[in-house]
Amino acid sequence: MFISRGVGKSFGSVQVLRDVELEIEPGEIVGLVGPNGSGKTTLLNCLSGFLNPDAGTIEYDGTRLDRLADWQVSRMGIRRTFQTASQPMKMSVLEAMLCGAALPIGSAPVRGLFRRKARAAEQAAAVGKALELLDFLSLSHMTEEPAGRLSGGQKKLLSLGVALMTDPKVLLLDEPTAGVNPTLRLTIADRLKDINANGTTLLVIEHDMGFIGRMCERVYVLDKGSVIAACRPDELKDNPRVVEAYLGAPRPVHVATGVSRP
Amino acid sequence: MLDFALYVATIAAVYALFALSLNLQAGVTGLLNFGHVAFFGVGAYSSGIVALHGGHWLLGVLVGVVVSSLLGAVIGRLGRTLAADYWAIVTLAVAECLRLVVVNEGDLTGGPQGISGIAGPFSSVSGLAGSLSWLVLCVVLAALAYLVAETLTGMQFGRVLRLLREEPMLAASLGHNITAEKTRVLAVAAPIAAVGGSVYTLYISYIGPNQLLPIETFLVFTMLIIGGIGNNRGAVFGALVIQLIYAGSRFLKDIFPIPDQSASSVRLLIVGLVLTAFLMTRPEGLFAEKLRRIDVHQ
Amino acid sequence: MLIRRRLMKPAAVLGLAVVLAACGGTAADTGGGGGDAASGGSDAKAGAVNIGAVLPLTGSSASIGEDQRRGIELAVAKINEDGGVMGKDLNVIVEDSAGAANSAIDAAKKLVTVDKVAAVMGEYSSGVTVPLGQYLQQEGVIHMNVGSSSPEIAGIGDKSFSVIGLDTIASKFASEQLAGRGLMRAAIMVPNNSYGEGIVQPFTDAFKAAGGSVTETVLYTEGQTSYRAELERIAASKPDVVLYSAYGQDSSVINQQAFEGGMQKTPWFGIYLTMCTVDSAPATVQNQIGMDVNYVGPEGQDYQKAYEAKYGEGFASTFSGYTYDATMMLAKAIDDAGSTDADKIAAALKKLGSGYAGATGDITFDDQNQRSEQPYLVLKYTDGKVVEEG
Amino acid sequence: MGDQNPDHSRTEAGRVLVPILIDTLVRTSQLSLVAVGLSMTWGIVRFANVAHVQYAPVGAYFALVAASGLGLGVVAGSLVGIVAAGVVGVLLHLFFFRRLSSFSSATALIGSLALSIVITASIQAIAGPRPERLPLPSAPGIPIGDAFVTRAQVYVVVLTAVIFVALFLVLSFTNLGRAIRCVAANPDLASSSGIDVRRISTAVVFAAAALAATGGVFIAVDTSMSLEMGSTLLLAVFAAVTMGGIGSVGGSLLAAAILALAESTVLRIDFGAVFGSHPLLIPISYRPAVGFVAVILVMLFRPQGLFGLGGRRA
Repeated sequence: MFISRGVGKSFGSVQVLRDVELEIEPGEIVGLVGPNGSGKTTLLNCLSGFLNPDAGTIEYDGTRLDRLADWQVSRMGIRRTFQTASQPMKMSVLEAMLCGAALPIGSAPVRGLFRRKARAAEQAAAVGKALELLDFLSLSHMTEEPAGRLSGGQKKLLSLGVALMTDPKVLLLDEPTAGVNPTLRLTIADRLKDINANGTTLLVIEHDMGFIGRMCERVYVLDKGSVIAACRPDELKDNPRVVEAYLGAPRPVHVATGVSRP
Repeated sequence: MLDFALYVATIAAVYALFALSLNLQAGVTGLLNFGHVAFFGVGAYSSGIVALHGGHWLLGVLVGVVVSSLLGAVIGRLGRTLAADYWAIVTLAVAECLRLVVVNEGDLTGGPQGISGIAGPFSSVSGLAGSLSWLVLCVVLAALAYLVAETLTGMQFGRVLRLLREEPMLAASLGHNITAEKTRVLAVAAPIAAVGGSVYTLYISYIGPNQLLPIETFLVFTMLIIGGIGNNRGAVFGALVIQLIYAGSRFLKDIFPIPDQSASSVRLLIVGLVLTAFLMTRPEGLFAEKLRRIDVHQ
Repeated sequence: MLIRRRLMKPAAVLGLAVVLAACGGTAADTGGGGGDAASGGSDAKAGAVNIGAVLPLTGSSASIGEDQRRGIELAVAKINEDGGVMGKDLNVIVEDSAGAANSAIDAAKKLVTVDKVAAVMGEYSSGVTVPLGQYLQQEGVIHMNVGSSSPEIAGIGDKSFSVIGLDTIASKFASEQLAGRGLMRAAIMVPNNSYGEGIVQPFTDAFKAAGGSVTETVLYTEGQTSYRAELERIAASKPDVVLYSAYGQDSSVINQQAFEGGMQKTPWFGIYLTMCTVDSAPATVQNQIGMDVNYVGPEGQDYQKAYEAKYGEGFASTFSGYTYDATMMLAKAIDDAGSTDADKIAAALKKLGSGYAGATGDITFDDQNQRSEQPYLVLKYTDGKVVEEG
Repeated sequence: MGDQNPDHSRTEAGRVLVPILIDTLVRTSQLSLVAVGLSMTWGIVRFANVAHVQYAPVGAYFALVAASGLGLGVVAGSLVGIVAAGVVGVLLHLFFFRRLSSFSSATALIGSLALSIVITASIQAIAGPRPERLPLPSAPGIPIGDAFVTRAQVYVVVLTAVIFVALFLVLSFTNLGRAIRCVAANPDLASSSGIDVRRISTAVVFAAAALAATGGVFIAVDTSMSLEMGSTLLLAVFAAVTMGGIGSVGGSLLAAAILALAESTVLRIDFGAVFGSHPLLIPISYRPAVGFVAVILVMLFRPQGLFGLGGRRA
């Protein structure tokens, strides 16, 4: 249960979010849409602890998140991806995957140095899981490539895989398919459905309304920092505020085409 | 000549400790610690002060390890709010403050005179046997430090450090506490340099405040850059190469007819030019950082 | 091809370093440097007698180091003109310490183990001289202290000699001078290094014993662009006299700012007045008094003439005289001993060191091989020149 | 100390304040000129260019050569020296720093350090290790109360003020200034908006080196010049730049003033008087620590520097 109440955020004199109310039930796939600059990424940053809101509260399962640091939120099982999925240049895909795992012995410098065997066992388990996930994401052939050299779409897949290493309860995805070729986009959508089927709650920022319509049960629409609609995807085209918000926006076409299922 | 070669090799091994320690911070984690000299200063002065009061040399090494680790943690903590280049200047300021305390609190540190006549483990062994014992000790320590650094870099701890060097946001999103990791790597890397400082002090049986000048930090950075930053093997070779260049350049005036009054500035000039030329042509160093393979069939 | 190129560059750098290091080997095999300017311009003969020197030729004390080197250069020229040592040429290999103990030891290691020198002179700063001397003592090589005056040097060991009077002597002389002039309230201004530190305590003790009092002690950090705060503190203590010692950039800045601040109305007493004033604008140090090494004896005057003839200027500092004397004494001792064996040289030096007529006055060693007495001159700076007072 | 009559305490205050003011102004003018150039070029080369402080001795020694060697006199000689240092700056930028800045910041920094060594060693090889003075007559200072100020110091402070006003006007009100600020803030963006980044960068680099050289000449005018001039400035200048916020001209100036004020004030505070005991002053040998403690404090409470624009990368 993910709840935000009255969340507001300003940068200097610019109010980016105002009074955002949001509720996500466990197991849902929720879309977050809105024109460019409407505050979607800022909201996601607030939900994931990368920004602390100026006003309002964010709760997850009864725990306040709005004053926690990014890493604390992540350790609660709420993981996010980024709009630009940068990956390290000097790490292989497999190593990057391991970064997402929790390896308590390997992470402790002194303990890890002395308990070689326990460390190796722990890592072997994680490697097994990483290979499975890479297979699931169709990245098996890239295991030894430098993660930073992958194509944009592959990086998006990889960042999904990295986030999945700890079986998160909630995934906050910032445009998981932007800039990805159509074939790969379908793969990503399918994988996200599978992930959700395994019990992970998803919040997805997307521009592609087709994607939203196919994936989400509910969608929130942000405009100028406020939630202007919360409804089923197919209700969007009938909502005058949404249509108005998108008029003159770069891609109003998506509203029209997006609602109908392909 | 053999003696001199042994000496150069011993010093190179000691500098390898400094370089490995800095590599964990600057190379692996991307923390430009301009105050690195403070760590080996702590080790050196711990050994010096303990020796001054008649303590066993091992005690001095131990004190240095503990104090430097604490200092490292404190400096790492400072990195919580600071961007990289600002943090670098703060570390420099901390190291300089430490040096000024060393210069001015003569009752404790010997002041500008430093502490001399420090007895080390092989003080009673003279001649070639003594030189060899020192070389073996320092090489063993350097090898040990290399193993530790290599293990730390390869395991999850180091992997996270490398990730937060390259993609700090990604690291945070995966639940890694950047401040804590920075603090930990400094607390772990500092003792390696402190041991180096202790051994160096015991070896040349002297420590003075001039060994804590910022230029010493830059010398170690130079070793890393030449060797290949981010690569532990590079750190070791960088230490060796720089030591060879500095020591070797002393022979320039013996071969070439350089007038005596300009020999030293010419030597410095050549050292500077060699470094510059090297950096311009091979910026990634002798050994570039490589991808780490993970054995999947274990 | 790519792989080869990748390997070539590190190999090339390593190779360069090894070549640099290995060149030392060839130089040592052929018996030391050819064409060394310190060998007096003449090519060193095979089997020349090598001695070494470790001086601060770069870094913040470089101007002193250069002057020390000049003393050696003059001495070597004179010795080789007069027939050399044991029938061979004397060759002094000068290494740079950069003013730091660790590179001084680097340098000394090279001199001792590669060049196999019979003795090493050095350094300027006590913080460097002490570890240098200890290393040489441990290696059984003669050490000649040519520039440091910290009392700690006396304890280095039986292979270590000082041709410069330690601070205890200089300070005692200074305190007598001040007390004798009725200047009973003195402020001290010296650099915050081992040299300065070596002056403060002995002087304060001696001056108190003579009935004087120290109003303020300022240990200044070298290399600053302004010393006004330091000078103000001195002025605020209202001394009868300012006892100071400074060199190079620092001396020039301190004197200028004291002059600008009207502080030169109070008498200034310079320890090694020549060194304190040489880099300063003449007007700023007019009428300063001070003490300096005695160059008045016949040896001293000859040396002064030789120096002026060679470098076209007066003494840049006091310190060239000490390296000159040290080189002359070492050459004579080696000649007397007829050997480069350290014990024999030490014995010869001890014998030589009883009233040896040096350029810096008569040199006599005490039982710790330290120069026990040193005749000082009392000088006054007048119209761009240092002249003997009274 | 004890109770003092008002008149006495006024002169007492004057006795302390006037020298503090003079000291601060002179030191500020020397530090800020070097610091501003470093701050301006930081955005262009994108690394901490350690060699920047070496333009100070380069400028001063060129000025000496021109003034004494070529007999141009101090004023013309200084101008020649400053321009020459600017040219050296541009050449180094074209041949070294531009390439260095494409490396990682650590590599670039070490590269600039190596060049710094080359510069110092070159000056020593040519000019020798002794400190030098510009051919200026020494004159006693003009008394102001108990303090003294020299004509050279007055010139230095006034000229610095003029330079800063001119710099401010150029940066704020001319197209060139706007282009410079644009390039310094974000060269890529500047290039895409039609600014000739190369030309502007070269101009900025020349100006920065010339400013640092001016600082060096001013130090030489006030006191004297030496090989170590650059290295002794290094830490203070870097402290000023970081304190002011990298890239901020006004910030560097203000931070330099704060550092100068701290250095000259703290040592004159009589902590004994504060606690009503014997005079108790901080030992003067701790003077260099004042600036560092100031930097650490500023960084603790204002991590982006006084005028920084939030979190910055190396």
